Amino acid sequence: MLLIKITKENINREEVRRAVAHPDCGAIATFEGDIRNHNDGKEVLGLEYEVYEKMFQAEVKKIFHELAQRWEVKACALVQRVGRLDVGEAGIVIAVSSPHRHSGMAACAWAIEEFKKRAPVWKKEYYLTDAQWVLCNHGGK
Amino acid sequence: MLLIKITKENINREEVRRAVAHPDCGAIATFEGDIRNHNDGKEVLGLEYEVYEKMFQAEVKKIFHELAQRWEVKACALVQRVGRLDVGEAGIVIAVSSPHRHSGMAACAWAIEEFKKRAPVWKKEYYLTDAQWVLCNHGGK
Amino acid sequence: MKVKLLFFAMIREKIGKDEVDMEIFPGETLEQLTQRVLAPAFPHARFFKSLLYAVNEEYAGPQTILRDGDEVAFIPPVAGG
Amino acid sequence: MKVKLLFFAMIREKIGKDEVDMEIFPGETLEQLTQRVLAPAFPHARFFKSLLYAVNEEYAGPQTILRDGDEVAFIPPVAGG
Repeated sequence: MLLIKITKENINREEVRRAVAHPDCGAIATFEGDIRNHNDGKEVLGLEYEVYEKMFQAEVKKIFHELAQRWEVKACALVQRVGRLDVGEAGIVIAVSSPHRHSGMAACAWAIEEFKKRAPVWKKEYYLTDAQWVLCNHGGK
Repeated sequence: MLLIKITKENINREEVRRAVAHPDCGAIATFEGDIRNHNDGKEVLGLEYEVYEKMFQAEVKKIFHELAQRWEVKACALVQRVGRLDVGEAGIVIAVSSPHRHSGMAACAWAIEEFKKRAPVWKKEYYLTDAQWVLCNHGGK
Repeated sequence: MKVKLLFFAMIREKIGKDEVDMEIFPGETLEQLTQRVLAPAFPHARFFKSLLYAVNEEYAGPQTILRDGDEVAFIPPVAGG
Repeated sequence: MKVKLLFFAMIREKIGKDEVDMEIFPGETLEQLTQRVLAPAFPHARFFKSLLYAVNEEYAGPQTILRDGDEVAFIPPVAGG
Protein backbone atom coordinates (compact mmCIF):
# COMPACT_ATOMS: atom_id res chain seq x y z
CA MET A 1 0.00 0.00 0.00
CA LEU A 2 1.30 3.34 -1.01
CA LEU A 3 -0.22 6.80 -0.95
CA ILE A 4 1.73 9.67 -2.49
CA LYS A 5 -0.30 12.77 -2.92
CA ILE A 6 0.07 16.49 -3.59
CA THR A 7 -2.83 18.63 -2.52
CA LYS A 8 -3.95 22.24 -2.46
CA GLU A 9 -6.36 21.53 0.39
CA ASN A 10 -5.71 21.03 4.09
CA ILE A 11 -4.01 17.68 4.56
CA ASN A 12 -6.49 15.06 5.68
CA ARG A 13 -4.67 13.25 8.48
CA GLU A 14 -7.31 10.56 8.76
CA GLU A 15 -6.83 9.71 5.09
CA VAL A 16 -3.09 9.32 5.69
CA ARG A 17 -3.67 7.08 8.67
CA ARG A 18 -6.23 4.95 6.87
CA ALA A 19 -3.79 4.51 3.98
CA VAL A 20 -1.26 2.77 6.22
CA ALA A 21 -3.37 1.10 8.95
CA HIS A 22 -3.56 -2.66 8.65
CA PRO A 23 -4.70 -5.43 11.04
CA ASP A 24 -1.24 -7.03 10.67
CA CYS A 25 0.46 -3.95 12.00
CA GLY A 26 0.94 -2.87 15.56
CA ALA A 27 2.63 0.44 14.95
CA ILE A 28 2.05 3.61 12.99
CA ALA A 29 4.77 6.26 13.08
CA THR A 30 3.81 9.67 11.77
CA PHE A 31 5.68 12.86 11.09
CA GLU A 32 3.89 16.13 10.48
CA GLY A 33 5.68 19.29 9.40
CA ASP A 34 3.78 22.44 10.33
CA ILE A 35 4.35 26.04 9.32
CA ARG A 36 6.18 27.84 12.12
CA ASN A 37 5.68 31.49 12.99
CA HIS A 38 9.40 32.20 12.76
CA ASN A 39 12.54 31.11 10.94
CA ASP A 40 16.10 32.36 11.26
CA GLY A 41 14.95 35.02 13.68
CA LYS A 42 12.33 36.46 11.33
CA GLU A 43 8.62 36.44 11.90
CA VAL A 44 6.92 34.29 9.28
CA LEU A 45 3.38 35.18 8.23
CA GLY A 46 2.83 32.29 5.90
CA LEU A 47 4.41 30.50 3.02
CA GLU A 48 4.10 29.03 -0.39
CA TYR A 49 5.11 25.57 -1.51
CA GLU A 50 6.02 24.74 -5.06
CA VAL A 51 6.49 21.19 -6.30
CA TYR A 52 7.81 19.59 -9.48
CA GLU A 53 4.91 17.20 -9.43
CA LYS A 54 5.92 14.37 -11.77
CA MET A 55 9.43 14.12 -10.37
CA PHE A 56 8.08 14.41 -6.85
CA GLN A 57 5.96 11.31 -7.35
CA ALA A 58 8.91 9.42 -8.85
CA GLU A 59 11.36 10.48 -6.15
CA VAL A 60 9.07 9.70 -3.22
CA LYS A 61 8.31 6.32 -4.76
CA LYS A 62 12.07 5.66 -4.83
CA ILE A 63 12.43 6.74 -1.20
CA PHE A 64 9.64 4.39 -0.12
CA HIS A 65 11.11 1.59 -2.19
CA GLU A 66 14.51 1.99 -0.51
CA LEU A 67 12.77 2.24 2.85
CA ALA A 68 11.01 -1.08 2.33
CA GLN A 69 14.37 -2.71 1.65
CA ARG A 70 15.85 -1.38 4.88
CA TRP A 71 13.00 -1.94 7.33
CA GLU A 72 10.13 -4.32 7.77
CA VAL A 73 7.25 -2.00 7.02
CA LYS A 74 3.75 -2.63 5.77
CA ALA A 75 2.71 0.62 4.13
CA CYS A 76 3.87 4.18 3.62
CA ALA A 77 1.98 7.37 2.90
CA LEU A 78 3.06 10.90 2.17
CA VAL A 79 0.91 13.92 1.49
CA GLN A 80 2.48 17.24 0.53
CA ARG A 81 0.57 20.48 0.55
CA VAL A 82 1.20 23.03 -2.23
CA GLY A 83 0.27 26.67 -2.70
CA ARG A 84 -0.22 29.23 0.01
CA LEU A 85 -0.22 28.09 3.66
CA ASP A 86 -0.82 29.86 6.95
CA VAL A 87 1.14 29.49 10.16
CA GLY A 88 0.09 26.34 12.01
CA GLU A 89 -1.06 24.48 8.91
CA ALA A 90 0.53 21.20 7.94
CA GLY A 91 2.88 21.26 4.95
CA ILE A 92 3.59 17.56 4.97
CA VAL A 93 2.46 14.38 6.67
CA ILE A 94 4.38 11.11 6.39
CA ALA A 95 3.15 7.87 7.95
CA VAL A 96 4.66 4.40 8.09
CA SER A 97 3.01 1.29 9.46
CA SER A 98 4.99 -1.71 10.62
CA PRO A 99 4.48 -4.93 12.55
CA HIS A 100 6.82 -3.66 15.28
CA ARG A 101 7.41 -0.22 16.64
CA HIS A 102 11.18 0.04 16.26
CA SER A 103 11.21 -0.41 12.52
CA GLY A 104 8.32 1.99 12.01
CA MET A 105 9.84 4.87 13.97
CA ALA A 106 13.27 4.39 12.40
CA ALA A 107 11.83 4.13 8.89
CA CYS A 108 9.69 7.24 9.34
CA ALA A 109 12.63 9.27 10.66
CA TRP A 110 14.77 8.10 7.74
CA ALA A 111 12.03 8.90 5.22
CA ILE A 112 11.78 12.53 6.34
CA GLU A 113 15.51 13.05 6.05
CA GLU A 114 15.63 11.57 2.57
CA PHE A 115 12.58 13.53 1.57
CA LYS A 116 14.08 16.81 2.75
CA LYS A 117 17.23 16.09 0.76
CA ARG A 118 15.73 14.76 -2.42
CA ALA A 119 12.12 15.73 -3.02
CA PRO A 120 11.75 18.61 -5.48
CA VAL A 121 9.83 20.95 -3.20
CA TRP A 122 10.52 24.64 -2.69
CA LYS A 123 9.28 26.96 -0.04
CA LYS A 124 8.88 30.72 -0.13
CA GLU A 125 8.50 32.43 3.21
CA TYR A 126 6.43 35.58 3.56
CA TYR A 127 7.51 38.10 6.19
CA LEU A 128 6.03 41.41 7.24
CA THR A 129 7.63 43.41 4.45
CA ASP A 130 9.18 40.91 2.07
CA ALA A 131 9.36 37.28 0.99
CA GLN A 132 12.15 34.85 0.26
CA TRP A 133 12.78 31.39 -1.15
CA VAL A 134 14.21 29.26 1.64
CA LEU A 135 17.61 27.88 0.75
CA CYS A 136 18.51 24.65 2.43
CA ASN A 137 21.60 22.66 1.61
CA HIS A 138 20.66 19.80 -0.52
CA GLY A 139 22.08 16.57 -1.54
CA GLY A 140 20.23 15.36 -4.57
CA LYS A 141 21.80 12.11 -5.57
CA MET B 1 1.67 21.69 27.65
CA LEU B 2 1.01 18.21 28.72
CA LEU B 3 -1.84 15.81 28.07
CA ILE B 4 -1.85 12.46 29.86
CA LYS B 5 -5.12 10.64 29.62
CA ILE B 6 -6.63 7.23 30.13
CA THR B 7 -9.84 6.58 28.24
CA LYS B 8 -12.44 3.88 27.71
CA GLU B 9 -13.47 5.44 24.40
CA ASN B 10 -11.79 5.36 21.02
CA ILE B 11 -8.68 7.54 21.17
CA ASN B 12 -9.35 10.94 19.64
CA ARG B 13 -6.27 11.55 17.48
CA GLU B 14 -7.24 15.12 16.72
CA GLU B 15 -7.35 15.89 20.45
CA VAL B 16 -3.83 14.49 20.81
CA ARG B 17 -2.57 16.59 17.92
CA ARG B 18 -4.24 19.75 19.17
CA ALA B 19 -2.65 19.20 22.58
CA VAL B 20 0.85 19.45 21.13
CA ALA B 21 0.48 21.72 18.08
CA HIS B 22 1.97 25.17 18.55
CA PRO B 23 2.84 28.00 16.13
CA ASP B 24 6.43 27.88 17.43
CA CYS B 25 6.80 24.28 16.37
CA GLY B 26 7.61 22.90 12.98
CA ALA B 27 7.40 19.22 13.80
CA ILE B 28 4.96 16.79 15.34
CA ALA B 29 6.11 13.19 15.76
CA THR B 30 3.41 10.68 16.58
CA PHE B 31 3.40 7.03 17.51
CA GLU B 32 0.23 4.97 17.47
CA GLY B 33 0.06 1.42 18.76
CA ASP B 34 -2.77 -0.58 17.21
CA ILE B 35 -4.16 -3.97 18.09
CA ARG B 36 -2.73 -6.59 15.74
CA ASN B 37 -4.61 -9.65 14.56
CA HIS B 38 -1.81 -11.96 15.65
CA ASN B 39 0.94 -12.32 18.23
CA ASP B 40 3.49 -15.06 18.70
CA GLY B 41 1.89 -17.01 15.91
CA LYS B 42 -1.58 -16.99 17.46
CA GLU B 43 -4.62 -15.32 16.01
CA VAL B 44 -5.75 -12.48 18.26
CA LEU B 45 -9.44 -11.60 18.35
CA GLY B 46 -9.15 -8.63 20.64
CA LEU B 47 -7.71 -7.59 23.94
CA GLU B 48 -8.14 -5.95 27.25
CA TYR B 49 -5.97 -3.27 28.79
CA GLU B 50 -5.68 -2.74 32.50
CA VAL B 51 -3.97 0.28 34.03
CA TYR B 52 -2.88 1.28 37.53
CA GLU B 53 -4.28 4.72 36.93
CA LYS B 54 -2.69 6.92 39.60
CA MET B 55 0.77 5.47 39.12
CA PHE B 56 0.34 5.62 35.36
CA GLN B 57 -0.17 9.37 35.52
CA ALA B 58 2.83 9.80 37.82
CA GLU B 59 5.11 7.59 35.73
CA VAL B 60 4.21 9.14 32.39
CA LYS B 61 4.73 12.59 33.91
CA LYS B 62 8.23 11.48 34.92
CA ILE B 63 8.94 10.14 31.45
CA PHE B 64 7.88 13.42 29.85
CA HIS B 65 9.91 15.37 32.39
CA GLU B 66 13.04 13.38 31.57
CA LEU B 67 12.27 13.74 27.88
CA ALA B 68 12.14 17.53 28.15
CA GLN B 69 15.59 17.49 29.74
CA ARG B 70 17.06 15.44 26.91
CA TRP B 71 15.48 17.09 23.87
CA GLU B 72 14.20 20.47 22.87
CA VAL B 73 10.49 19.77 22.74
CA LYS B 74 7.49 21.99 23.13
CA ALA B 75 4.72 19.67 24.25
CA CYS B 76 3.95 16.01 24.82
CA ALA B 77 0.72 14.10 24.86
CA LEU B 78 -0.14 10.50 25.60
CA VAL B 79 -3.53 8.83 25.56
CA GLN B 80 -3.92 5.23 26.67
CA ARG B 81 -7.03 3.21 26.00
CA VAL B 82 -8.32 0.82 28.69
CA GLY B 83 -10.88 -1.95 28.70
CA ARG B 84 -11.83 -4.18 25.80
CA LEU B 85 -10.40 -3.37 22.33
CA ASP B 86 -10.91 -4.87 18.91
CA VAL B 87 -8.27 -5.63 16.29
CA GLY B 88 -7.29 -2.45 14.44
CA GLU B 89 -8.20 -0.10 17.28
CA ALA B 90 -5.57 2.16 18.80
CA GLY B 91 -4.32 1.21 22.26
CA ILE B 92 -2.03 4.17 22.65
CA VAL B 93 -1.14 7.41 20.90
CA ILE B 94 1.93 9.46 21.84
CA ALA B 95 2.74 12.81 20.22
CA VAL B 96 5.64 15.20 20.67
CA SER B 97 5.97 18.65 19.13
CA SER B 98 9.33 20.32 18.68
CA PRO B 99 10.81 23.30 16.88
CA HIS B 100 12.92 20.95 14.76
CA ARG B 101 12.20 17.55 13.38
CA HIS B 102 15.21 15.61 14.66
CA SER B 103 14.53 16.23 18.32
CA GLY B 104 10.83 15.45 17.93
CA MET B 105 11.31 12.08 16.25
CA ALA B 106 14.07 11.04 18.64
CA ALA B 107 12.09 12.13 21.68
CA CYS B 108 8.97 10.33 20.54
CA ALA B 109 10.87 7.10 19.86
CA TRP B 110 12.51 7.34 23.28
CA ALA B 111 9.20 8.02 24.99
CA ILE B 112 7.60 4.85 23.63
CA GLU B 113 10.49 2.70 24.78
CA GLU B 114 10.41 4.16 28.28
CA PHE B 115 6.67 3.88 28.38
CA LYS B 116 6.74 0.22 27.40
CA LYS B 117 9.27 -0.47 30.14
CA ARG B 118 7.82 1.58 32.94
CA ALA B 119 4.14 2.40 32.56
CA PRO B 120 1.90 0.13 34.67
CA VAL B 121 -0.25 -1.21 31.85
CA TRP B 122 -1.20 -4.82 31.30
CA LYS B 123 -2.66 -6.49 28.29
CA LYS B 124 -4.73 -9.64 28.06
CA GLU B 125 -5.04 -11.18 24.62
CA TYR B 126 -8.14 -13.06 23.59
CA TYR B 127 -7.74 -15.94 21.18
CA LEU B 128 -10.27 -18.28 19.59
CA THR B 129 -10.48 -20.62 22.58
CA ASP B 130 -8.58 -18.95 25.38
CA ALA B 131 -7.03 -15.75 26.69
CA GLN B 132 -3.71 -14.83 28.22
CA TRP B 133 -1.95 -11.95 29.95
CA VAL B 134 0.92 -10.88 27.73
CA LEU B 135 4.25 -11.15 29.50
CA CYS B 136 6.87 -8.76 28.31
CA ASN B 137 10.21 -8.37 29.99
CA HIS B 138 10.17 -5.25 31.96
CA GLY B 139 12.63 -3.00 33.51
CA GLY B 140 10.86 -0.86 36.00
CA LYS B 141 13.44 1.39 37.54
CA MET C 1 0.31 -1.05 61.11
CA LYS C 2 -1.75 -1.39 58.02
CA VAL C 3 -1.00 -1.17 54.30
CA LYS C 4 -3.24 -1.32 51.26
CA LEU C 5 -2.35 -3.90 48.61
CA LEU C 6 -3.28 -3.47 44.97
CA PHE C 7 -3.52 -6.38 42.57
CA PHE C 8 -3.46 -6.15 38.80
CA ALA C 9 -3.75 -8.39 35.76
CA MET C 10 -3.03 -12.09 36.42
CA ILE C 11 -2.48 -11.40 40.13
CA ARG C 12 -5.86 -9.73 40.45
CA GLU C 13 -7.50 -12.63 38.66
CA LYS C 14 -5.77 -15.29 40.78
CA ILE C 15 -6.44 -13.51 44.09
CA GLY C 16 -9.94 -12.63 43.01
CA LYS C 17 -9.77 -9.08 44.36
CA ASP C 18 -8.26 -5.83 43.18
CA GLU C 19 -7.30 -4.56 46.62
CA VAL C 20 -7.09 -5.60 50.27
CA ASP C 21 -6.03 -3.93 53.51
CA MET C 22 -3.43 -5.87 55.42
CA GLU C 23 -1.66 -5.80 58.79
CA ILE C 24 2.13 -5.77 58.49
CA PHE C 25 4.89 -6.54 60.97
CA PRO C 26 7.17 -3.76 62.12
CA GLY C 27 10.17 -3.71 59.77
CA GLU C 28 8.56 -6.00 57.23
CA THR C 29 9.98 -5.65 53.74
CA LEU C 30 8.17 -5.74 50.43
CA GLU C 31 9.74 -9.09 49.70
CA GLN C 32 8.58 -10.61 52.98
CA LEU C 33 5.08 -9.29 52.53
CA THR C 34 5.02 -10.67 49.00
CA GLN C 35 5.92 -14.14 50.18
CA ARG C 36 3.16 -14.09 52.76
CA VAL C 37 0.54 -12.79 50.40
CA LEU C 38 1.33 -14.19 46.97
CA ALA C 39 3.35 -17.39 47.46
CA PRO C 40 0.27 -19.52 48.15
CA ALA C 41 -1.31 -18.46 44.88
CA PHE C 42 1.92 -18.46 42.85
CA PRO C 43 4.02 -21.49 43.72
CA HIS C 44 6.66 -20.95 41.02
CA ALA C 45 9.75 -18.96 42.08
CA ARG C 46 10.06 -17.77 38.47
CA PHE C 47 6.97 -15.63 38.91
CA PHE C 48 8.64 -13.58 41.64
CA LYS C 49 11.75 -12.97 39.58
CA SER C 50 9.78 -10.92 37.10
CA LEU C 51 7.68 -9.17 39.73
CA LEU C 52 8.19 -5.49 40.49
CA TYR C 53 6.75 -3.36 43.27
CA ALA C 54 5.44 0.12 43.68
CA VAL C 55 4.98 1.87 47.00
CA ASN C 56 2.79 4.97 46.88
CA GLU C 57 2.89 5.02 43.07
CA GLU C 58 6.67 4.79 42.76
CA TYR C 59 8.74 1.78 41.82
CA ALA C 60 10.42 0.38 44.96
CA GLY C 61 13.00 -2.34 45.56
CA PRO C 62 12.19 -5.66 47.32
CA GLN C 63 14.12 -4.63 50.43
CA THR C 64 11.98 -1.54 51.00
CA ILE C 65 10.63 -1.46 54.56
CA LEU C 66 6.93 -0.78 54.69
CA ARG C 67 5.33 1.95 56.74
CA ASP C 68 1.86 2.41 58.09
CA GLY C 69 -0.55 3.62 55.43
CA ASP C 70 1.59 2.65 52.44
CA GLU C 71 -0.14 1.73 49.24
CA VAL C 72 1.64 -1.31 47.82
CA ALA C 73 1.16 -2.42 44.24
CA PHE C 74 2.45 -5.68 42.82
CA ILE C 75 3.55 -5.05 39.27
CA PRO C 76 3.72 -8.15 37.12
CA PRO C 77 5.51 -7.70 33.76
CA VAL C 78 4.02 -4.70 32.03
CA ALA C 79 2.96 -4.82 28.42
CA GLY C 80 2.99 -1.15 27.63
CA GLY C 81 0.52 0.48 25.30
CA MET D 1 17.32 18.68 -31.37
CA LYS D 2 14.98 20.14 -28.87
CA VAL D 3 14.60 19.84 -25.10
CA LYS D 4 12.02 21.19 -22.71
CA LEU D 5 13.32 23.26 -19.81
CA LEU D 6 11.43 23.51 -16.52
CA PHE D 7 11.97 26.36 -14.08
CA PHE D 8 11.00 26.37 -10.43
CA ALA D 9 11.03 28.68 -7.43
CA MET D 10 13.49 31.60 -7.69
CA ILE D 11 14.55 30.50 -11.17
CA ARG D 12 10.96 30.52 -12.40
CA GLU D 13 10.43 33.98 -10.92
CA LYS D 14 13.65 35.40 -12.39
CA ILE D 15 13.08 33.92 -15.86
CA GLY D 16 9.42 34.80 -15.73
CA LYS D 17 8.29 31.46 -17.18
CA ASP D 18 7.81 27.98 -15.85
CA GLU D 19 8.87 26.19 -19.03
CA VAL D 20 10.41 26.80 -22.45
CA ASP D 21 11.36 24.63 -25.41
CA MET D 22 14.94 25.04 -26.51
CA GLU D 23 17.23 23.95 -29.34
CA ILE D 24 20.39 22.22 -28.14
CA PHE D 25 23.71 21.51 -29.84
CA PRO D 26 24.69 17.92 -30.52
CA GLY D 27 26.68 16.70 -27.52
CA GLU D 28 25.71 19.62 -25.34
CA THR D 29 25.92 18.88 -21.63
CA LEU D 30 23.61 19.99 -18.87
CA GLU D 31 26.31 22.32 -17.60
CA GLN D 32 26.81 23.97 -20.98
CA LEU D 33 23.09 24.41 -21.45
CA THR D 34 22.79 25.89 -17.97
CA GLN D 35 25.44 28.49 -18.71
CA ARG D 36 23.68 29.54 -21.90
CA VAL D 37 20.26 29.72 -20.30
CA LEU D 38 20.76 30.81 -16.72
CA ALA D 39 24.05 32.72 -16.52
CA PRO D 40 22.55 35.97 -17.83
CA ALA D 41 19.93 35.95 -15.09
CA PHE D 42 22.19 34.61 -12.34
CA PRO D 43 25.59 36.31 -12.48
CA HIS D 44 26.94 34.79 -9.25
CA ALA D 45 28.94 31.56 -9.63
CA ARG D 46 27.80 30.60 -6.13
CA PHE D 47 24.28 30.07 -7.44
CA PHE D 48 25.44 27.32 -9.77
CA LYS D 49 27.32 25.48 -7.07
CA SER D 50 24.10 24.72 -5.28
CA LEU D 51 22.14 23.94 -8.44
CA LEU D 52 21.10 20.40 -9.26
CA TYR D 53 19.56 18.97 -12.40
CA ALA D 54 16.96 16.45 -13.33
CA VAL D 55 16.56 14.89 -16.76
CA ASN D 56 13.27 13.14 -17.36
CA GLU D 57 12.42 13.30 -13.64
CA GLU D 58 15.68 11.82 -12.41
CA TYR D 59 18.60 13.61 -10.84
CA ALA D 60 21.41 13.89 -13.37
CA GLY D 61 25.03 15.09 -13.17
CA PRO D 62 26.24 18.29 -14.89
CA GLN D 63 28.21 16.31 -17.51
CA THR D 64 25.10 14.49 -18.72
CA ILE D 65 24.78 14.81 -22.49
CA LEU D 66 21.33 15.86 -23.57
CA ARG D 67 19.21 14.04 -26.09
CA ASP D 68 16.36 15.09 -28.27
CA GLY D 69 13.09 15.31 -26.35
CA ASP D 70 14.66 15.39 -22.90
CA GLU D 71 12.80 17.20 -20.15
CA VAL D 72 15.37 19.17 -18.19
CA ALA D 73 14.59 20.63 -14.78
CA PHE D 74 16.83 23.02 -12.91
CA ILE D 75 16.63 22.18 -9.22
CA PRO D 76 17.66 25.00 -6.91
CA PRO D 77 18.17 24.00 -3.27
CA VAL D 78 15.11 22.10 -2.11
CA ALA D 79 13.38 22.94 1.10
CA GLY D 80 11.52 19.71 1.67
CA GLY D 81 8.12 19.51 3.26
